[in-house]
Amino acid sequence: MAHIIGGVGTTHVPSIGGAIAKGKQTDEYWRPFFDMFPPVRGWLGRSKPDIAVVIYNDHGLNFFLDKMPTFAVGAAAEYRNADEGWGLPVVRSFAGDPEFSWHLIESLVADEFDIVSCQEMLVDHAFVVPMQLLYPDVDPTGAGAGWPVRVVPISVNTVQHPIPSAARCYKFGKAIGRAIRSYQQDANVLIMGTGGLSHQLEGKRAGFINKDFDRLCLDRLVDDPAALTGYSSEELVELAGSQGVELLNWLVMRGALGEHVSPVSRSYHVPISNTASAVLALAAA
Amino acid sequence: MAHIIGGVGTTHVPSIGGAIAKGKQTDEYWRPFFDMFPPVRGWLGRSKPDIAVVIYNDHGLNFFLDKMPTFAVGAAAEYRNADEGWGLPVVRSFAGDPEFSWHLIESLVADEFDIVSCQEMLVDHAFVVPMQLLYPDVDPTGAGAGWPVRVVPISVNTVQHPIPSAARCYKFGKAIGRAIRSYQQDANVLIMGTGGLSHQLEGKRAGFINKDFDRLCLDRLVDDPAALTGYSSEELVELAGSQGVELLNWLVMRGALGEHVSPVSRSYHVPISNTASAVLALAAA
Amino acid sequence: MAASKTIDGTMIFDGSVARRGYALNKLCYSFNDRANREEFLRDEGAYCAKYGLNPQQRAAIEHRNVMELLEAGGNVYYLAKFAGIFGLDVQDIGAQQTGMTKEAFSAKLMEQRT
Amino acid sequence: MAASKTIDGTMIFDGSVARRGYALNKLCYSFNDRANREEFLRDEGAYCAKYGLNPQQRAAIEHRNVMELLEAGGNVYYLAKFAGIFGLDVQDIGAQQTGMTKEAFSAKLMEQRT
Ligand SMILES: [Fe+3]
Ligand SMILES: [Fe+3]
Repeated sequence: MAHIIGGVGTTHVPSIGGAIAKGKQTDEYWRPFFDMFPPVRGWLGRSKPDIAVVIYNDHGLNFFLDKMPTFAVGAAAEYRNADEGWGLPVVRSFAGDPEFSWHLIESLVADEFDIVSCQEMLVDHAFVVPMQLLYPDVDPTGAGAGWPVRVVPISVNTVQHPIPSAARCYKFGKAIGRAIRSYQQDANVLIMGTGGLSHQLEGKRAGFINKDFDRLCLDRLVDDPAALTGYSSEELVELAGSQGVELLNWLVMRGALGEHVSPVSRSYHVPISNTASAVLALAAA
Repeated sequence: MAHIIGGVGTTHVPSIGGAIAKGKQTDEYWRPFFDMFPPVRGWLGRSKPDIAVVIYNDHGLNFFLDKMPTFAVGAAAEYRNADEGWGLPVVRSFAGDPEFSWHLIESLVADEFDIVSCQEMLVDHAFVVPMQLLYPDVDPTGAGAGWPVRVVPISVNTVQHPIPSAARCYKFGKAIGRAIRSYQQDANVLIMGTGGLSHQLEGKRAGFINKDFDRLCLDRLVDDPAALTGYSSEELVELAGSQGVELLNWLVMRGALGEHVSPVSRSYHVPISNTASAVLALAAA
Repeated sequence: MAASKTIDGTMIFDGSVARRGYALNKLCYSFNDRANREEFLRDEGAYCAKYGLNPQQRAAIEHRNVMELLEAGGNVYYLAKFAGIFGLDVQDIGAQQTGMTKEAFSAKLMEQRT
Repeated sequence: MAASKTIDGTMIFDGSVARRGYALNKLCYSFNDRANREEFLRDEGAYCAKYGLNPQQRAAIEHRNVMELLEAGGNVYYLAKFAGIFGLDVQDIGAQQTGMTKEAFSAKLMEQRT
């Protein structure tokens, strides 16, 4: 039987990929950020996930507004990264697990989630950067799939409103959890939620950060995630910033973990680029 | 306020488009089929829809298996038909109603339907043939949008399993109905559901037709559509044939009409190509 | 999951079939475009290689055999675009799969005339 | 619907904005591809015409002005691909929108350092 070991929420901004490419991890600016990860990696080393289900949002690499999914689930044997237009190195591909993916898709559709199934899917920085953060020993630009886990990318629309509500995202996460737990083959599964926390890239409010709201979100993600489902999309934009709504990816992740979790590691650092960065690792009870 | 005048269910097989292109409507083979439509057209002439919401399934023109949506909703200003590979004439484009489309999308996402929004969308024979059948006076290959209605295409995955369940489709239809009724601008809206009825194109069972089941479906679509939501996707394949599951498009249409309807016209004719053809027009109560 | 869904004479196009047939269906999907149809007709082998067809798929294309194409993971909606290249319609396809002449296949349907 | 969502200094990218900005965002989306970036740099006017930009969008592209691009319906994720052509990052964009130097914009963020 598949077993959910727990979840990791992490920031995914592209400049982290740039810092990794340039080896800046110990620079004064970057050190506090990269220092947040060793405890998470220690836990992963002990709990040995076989599969990572990565909840993220595509930023215009695989999806455009001609066909914009609310929820899209990968079902490919391999996922490639690609040029996003601003010069990040393209990282090595990721091995999928189509059988596991199709099990998720069957279960999610039976549970009345109207997902898009993707037998080809390019994964952008929001998928790639978190993998690089969790697995820094993998040479990111080497050939083939050197990553120690198979992956299922799940993309959530946090780009174009109407975005799915916090309540719907939390339910989606719960359904992903049910789907995984009903998989008959043995596998340790890690859930990742990427993006956030508070940030806003555009408009007069560019640079907006809301530490109080971020800390409240981190608290509630641990002890009472349902409390976060009361916010409307507009409230989330107001409180977390236009791009801070990527918090939804964390909420999907949290939903998959089940009622109770034990915090493994929690850290928060402002600023990384224009963003309040955070890392939260939660062991499933 | 927008007002739903009623719905039309109709077969959409490509060979109908071929018969129209060749002017075969009065040939012995085709006459019984085309004779089913005048009563429907009479009703449309009296109830004057401004907008047609067309529930259909794309057969591999706009969507491929790299990104296969469960439910996709058009939000374009114009929808073009295009070459499907087998020589049907490409028909003139259809004018959309983006404001109305976005209202539907906002409402459906708020109602927890995880739709794909499509700001560009090619429409295939499953959309085009029914429009030609309802509006035979429009020169199909003329330039521009000569069609007397604006349109919103809504595509349902009936191609790749897991397809949405009959129960989910019926709920989706109800949500479409709620969305339309909450639109503040005046408009008479027709709902169309296309495809079916029983047919199977592939395998040893190619040519399969099930008149008893078709008649039962037509009965229940009028008086008790919820009764059809008890069938699993596998049961629908068994009873209606692999491609007969296009019945789901009719069920979405029926869901949008509300509890009670008055039958305007009902007819059934076997065979058209490999298909049991049917036309059902229902006035909303 | 596929195993639970067995209906006589019917193959449900689900994830496991779609996965097997992906390259074949992608090739057929490309036939929406006339230029691709012409490229296929000019050099069938090169076109199949470009889409990464496996030997079973390549043989099924070569044989113009619908049952083989289905076995190789083809979906009938995409295969219809392949058949269209040769002017074949769904009745030709039906006849071939059921081992009938097209006339006999059509007559069998006409027997059920309402 | 858009009218109900007013947050100071913030434009919610919803259907009405997405509709207005479709051609502009499609042009920016094309910049995932190096060949397109190069084509744009070779003949900016022709490239904008090819994507059917309206005069407001064309002017905003010409001015490299983020606020104008947003007004013209641009989404910041796609616009970032346009900015990337000129080596500009989200801090450059932030500085331009808030009328600061990049140093001042970064310093304002650093003030909130945890
Ligand atoms: Fe992001
Ligand atoms: Fe069909």
